Amino acid sequence: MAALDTAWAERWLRESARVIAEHRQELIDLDRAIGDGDHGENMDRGFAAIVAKFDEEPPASLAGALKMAAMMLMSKVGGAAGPLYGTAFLRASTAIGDAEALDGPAVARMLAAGRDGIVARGKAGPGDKTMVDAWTPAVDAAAGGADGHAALSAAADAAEAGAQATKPLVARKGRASYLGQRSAGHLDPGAVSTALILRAAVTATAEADA
Amino acid sequence: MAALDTAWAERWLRESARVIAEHRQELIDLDRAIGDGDHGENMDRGFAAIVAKFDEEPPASLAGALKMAAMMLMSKVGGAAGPLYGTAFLRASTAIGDAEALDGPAVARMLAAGRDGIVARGKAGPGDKTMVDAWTPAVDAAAGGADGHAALSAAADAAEAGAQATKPLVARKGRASYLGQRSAGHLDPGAVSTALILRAAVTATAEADA
Amino acid sequence: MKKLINDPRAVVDESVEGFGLAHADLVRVHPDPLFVSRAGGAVPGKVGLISGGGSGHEPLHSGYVGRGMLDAAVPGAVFTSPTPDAIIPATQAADGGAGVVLVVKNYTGDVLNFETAAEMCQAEGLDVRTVLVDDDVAVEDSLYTAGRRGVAGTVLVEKVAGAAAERGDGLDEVEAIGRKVVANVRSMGLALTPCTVPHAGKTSFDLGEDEIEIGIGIHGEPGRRRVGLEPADALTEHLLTPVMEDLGLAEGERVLLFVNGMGGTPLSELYIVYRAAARILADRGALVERSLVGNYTTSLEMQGCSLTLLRLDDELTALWDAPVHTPALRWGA
Amino acid sequence: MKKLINDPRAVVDESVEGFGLAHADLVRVHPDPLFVSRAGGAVPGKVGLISGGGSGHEPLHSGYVGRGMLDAAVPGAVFTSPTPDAIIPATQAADGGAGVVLVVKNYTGDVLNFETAAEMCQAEGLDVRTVLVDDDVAVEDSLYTAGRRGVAGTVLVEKVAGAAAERGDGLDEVEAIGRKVVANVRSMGLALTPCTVPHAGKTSFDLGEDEIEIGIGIHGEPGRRRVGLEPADALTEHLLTPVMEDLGLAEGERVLLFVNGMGGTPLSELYIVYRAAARILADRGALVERSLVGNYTTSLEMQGCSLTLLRLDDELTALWDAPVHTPALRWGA
Ligand SMILES: Nc1ncnc2c1ncn2[C@@H]1O[C@H](COP(=O)(O)OP(=O)(O)O)[C@@H](O)[C@H]1O
Ligand SMILES: Nc1ncnc2c1ncn2[C@@H]1O[C@H](COP(=O)(O)OP(=O)(O)O)[C@@H](O)[C@H]1O
Ligand SMILES: [Mg+2]
Ligand SMILES: [Mg+2]
Ligand SMILES: [Mg+2]
Ligand SMILES: [Mg+2]
Repeated sequence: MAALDTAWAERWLRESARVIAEHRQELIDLDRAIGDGDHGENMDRGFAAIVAKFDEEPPASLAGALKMAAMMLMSKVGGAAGPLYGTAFLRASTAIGDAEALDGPAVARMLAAGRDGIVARGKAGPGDKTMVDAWTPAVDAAAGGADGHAALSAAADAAEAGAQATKPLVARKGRASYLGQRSAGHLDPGAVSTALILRAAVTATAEADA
Repeated sequence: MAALDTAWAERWLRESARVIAEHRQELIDLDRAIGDGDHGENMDRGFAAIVAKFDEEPPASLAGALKMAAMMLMSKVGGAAGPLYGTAFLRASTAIGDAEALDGPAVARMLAAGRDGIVARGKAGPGDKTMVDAWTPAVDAAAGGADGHAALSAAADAAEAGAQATKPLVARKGRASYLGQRSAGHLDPGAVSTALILRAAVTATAEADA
Repeated sequence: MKKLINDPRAVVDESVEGFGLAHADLVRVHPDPLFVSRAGGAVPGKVGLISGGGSGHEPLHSGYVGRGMLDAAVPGAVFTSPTPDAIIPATQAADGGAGVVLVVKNYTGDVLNFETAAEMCQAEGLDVRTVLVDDDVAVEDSLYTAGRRGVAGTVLVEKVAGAAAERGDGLDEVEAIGRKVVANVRSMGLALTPCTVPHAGKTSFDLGEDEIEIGIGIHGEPGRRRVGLEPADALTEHLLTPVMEDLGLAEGERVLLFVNGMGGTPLSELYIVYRAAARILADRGALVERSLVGNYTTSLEMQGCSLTLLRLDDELTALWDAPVHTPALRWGA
Repeated sequence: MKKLINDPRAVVDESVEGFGLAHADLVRVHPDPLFVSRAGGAVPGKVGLISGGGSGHEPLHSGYVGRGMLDAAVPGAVFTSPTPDAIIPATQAADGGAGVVLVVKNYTGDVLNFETAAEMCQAEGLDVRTVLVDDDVAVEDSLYTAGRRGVAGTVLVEKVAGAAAERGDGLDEVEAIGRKVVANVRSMGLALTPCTVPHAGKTSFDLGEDEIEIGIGIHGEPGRRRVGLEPADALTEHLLTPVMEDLGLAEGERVLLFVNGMGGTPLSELYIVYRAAARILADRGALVERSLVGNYTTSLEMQGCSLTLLRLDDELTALWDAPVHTPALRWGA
């Protein structure tokens, strides 16, 4: 298991870009069902921009990597998800400060800061059928992690369960809320992309060339 | 066999209205294939107007019946067919003059006058894939008719054959000419409606209540 | 067939009625026989300008009734030329005592019906001239066809001749200006989808999911040939090359570039086509001095577009720029 | 998916480029980050007015840049809010020294991105106000939703606030006029067909041959309910009744009636809807004093329409009538 350092952060974001690209159509289809069908395209554009940025200028620090990601997400994704993920990564970056590597509690703090940023901007609560429903259980699960890897694993598992649990919910925030009862029976696309990104964080804990 | 008098003319035009209405969709489909799909609708509107006019004001003479028909066709059909059929019936009416009933030669003169009117207005020749290709053989066939009924029967048969013969032709007049070679392989809608109208003239020779 | 209509046979009457209600400051609708005239009536001493044709091409022609353009318009049934009984009163309503010019698109039906109406008006002592528009280069002009069709270039004829009439030109001059536009305007169109005439209830032709029809008219007639899906830049070239060639466009010449939507194509796509056309023209050394982009001569809900070029000189440019105040085209007023 | 496009990902860039070429006399296109401003730049001393949002609603918003309306517009990706890195320079370009009003349609994405941009502009010392448009009565406004959406009423907000800015009103006044329009405008829409976002390549929702979606937004979102095929008169009633009710329209009140096409519906059908709406309003004793009919706030090639009512008083009427000179709306100039 590699340390959760700058190289890990870069691997995390590159792996996120890969899985988002892989699931682009799935995210589009989920958003088509209860939104406007752009979530996969928007996220793919934003994460591709992060990769391009990293290729050009590799991140110098852990917090720096997340901040660069925040800026690219803010300026390239657009829609609701852009400012929300952008804020999450910005707050996460600030929470990390100048730490060179993350242990269990630091992972939990980072995720909590990200979630709090999303809630501050978007004002959604648990059960509103948004990405908050993946972030919140992830934050809770990470809190008990023995080390950084365990915290991330628990968070990713919880985010995936949280995303699946959005299915029966009636949306109360975002575009899906316009559908009223008709929004029930579909997964929330932002919760699904959150789960993908947190799973990527776990995958990235494997050594680069292992 | 009834005389080809005013009552016959009225029966002819009413019967034409009936068969045109019956074949409305077929004429639309033929015109859809090589034109703009309105021939059945236009002809149906025009002949329905003739019937409405006759219901309100029965024709007083043979020539008068055809002139009333000409006026209604001119003002209600529109498109290419309206002025062409309108002119045909107007010239036919003039050719009849004050005759009270038509014999063979009179039928031939009437049809020739109608055809000449169409050619004068539309400038199409035989083989251009227009209604002229039904009218011209009809006029030729009527010339040999022993009496009015025989002349009409021969004309209707010839018009039907003429209409069928338009199928392989490449249109050189009217909207179908825009298609060039692609107009071949379809019947000309105006030739088909001509055949229907001339057949109605034969049907109308049966006594009204026979 | 899904349409925002009531009775398929009442489509034209109801639509023109709504048009009259929405633009009561500009136009007057005469219901039976149906025609549209300027709200203020004929302008005394001014040459009258009218046009008409089958409906389904909105805003053509009724949308162009108003100051600086038409005095009256005669909408026929959908895709069907109007009849003389409507054209005649429209011509009379447009007559301010200086004669009337009829702008007629070259289709057998329109030609025959307007010809009949013109003869009858002449017989009543009204001086009537006809300007026949035949700008569609998709159709070969030869003795063996009905000649070229009139398509979107008609809007430019109506605008320029309307401006000439409005500034006080006489009957000969307005007719001559109309013919000058016709001599210098060429168009060609394509369809991505067919359209459905309300009373027919079926599409005007069948087109596969991966086929594009090139050289269509504006009545849902099939075109000259089909191609597969191609990018907008390539499709633009298919349209613009024959238009430029037929016009004999030389380097350094000035043109008006008109990208017309067929009714169902979003404006954003028309601008992509405009961009492609502007680049091709720049490569040729032509100067695009005026432009028009939008749904000005449509075929119901058809998706597709046409390209029109008008060769400009100072006179045509000035008449194009002159004020116009109609429901569908308005500037300087 | 058949569209007049090249690369699905280049649709917005190429379309806005073409738009800039076609209207070079009125607008300037800034390619990266993408925004559109008036050709002449900010007007010194005038309050700036800008708007923006996802693309696919053309002519909204770029088509309304020009004298008497917007100073700048920010087009995002198709149906996706633009980002602060484009909104910020657009806001700066619109600033003539008297502050800038942002017209924002109420969608989470637009609100968040414009909010971020506004904060950053404020931090740089630029006085920025936001007018949030939420005219869509199809969405229940409650604590439990994202609130009402902004739809076609946005055009009226931009026109009226733009006229106020142009006549020299201060920042507070322009903001107040914008809010006054918002308080008096309501809309509702329906779709006959869905639309296809170019990069998605699939229709935004599925709709049967005999189904109509009532209460749609302008992003191809599904609506609140489906009905079967109904005549235009009945469909108009489905839209207009909630609009009138929500507005609390009383007998004798004056309104502007706006029939907006979703992009793929022919103008002739919009006039049939206008006729039906005008009759219903007449029955209610409302006075239709101004009208607007056409494709002004679209959803790509969607077939359908929306109805908007704006309650008028003398002030709003005068600002509506004031000269406007933009690519998509023009009068008095
Ligand atoms: N107020 C909110 N708070 C948290 N998340 C939200 C909020 N509104 C929307 N979202 C998330 O954003 C996702 C949609 O993102 P996206 O499709 O990119 O934006 P848009 O809805 O503007 O098209 C939703 O699935 C949801 O998870
Ligand atoms: N120049 C012409 N001479 C004779 N008949 C013609 C001519 N042009 C067209 N037609 C006839 O008119 C028919 C089409 O009529 P219709 O569909 O009512 O008119 P339109 O073509 O204006 O839609 C054609 O099938 C053809 O028979
Ligand atoms: Mg979305
Ligand atoms: Mg026809
Ligand atoms: Mg026709
Ligand atoms: Mg979106």
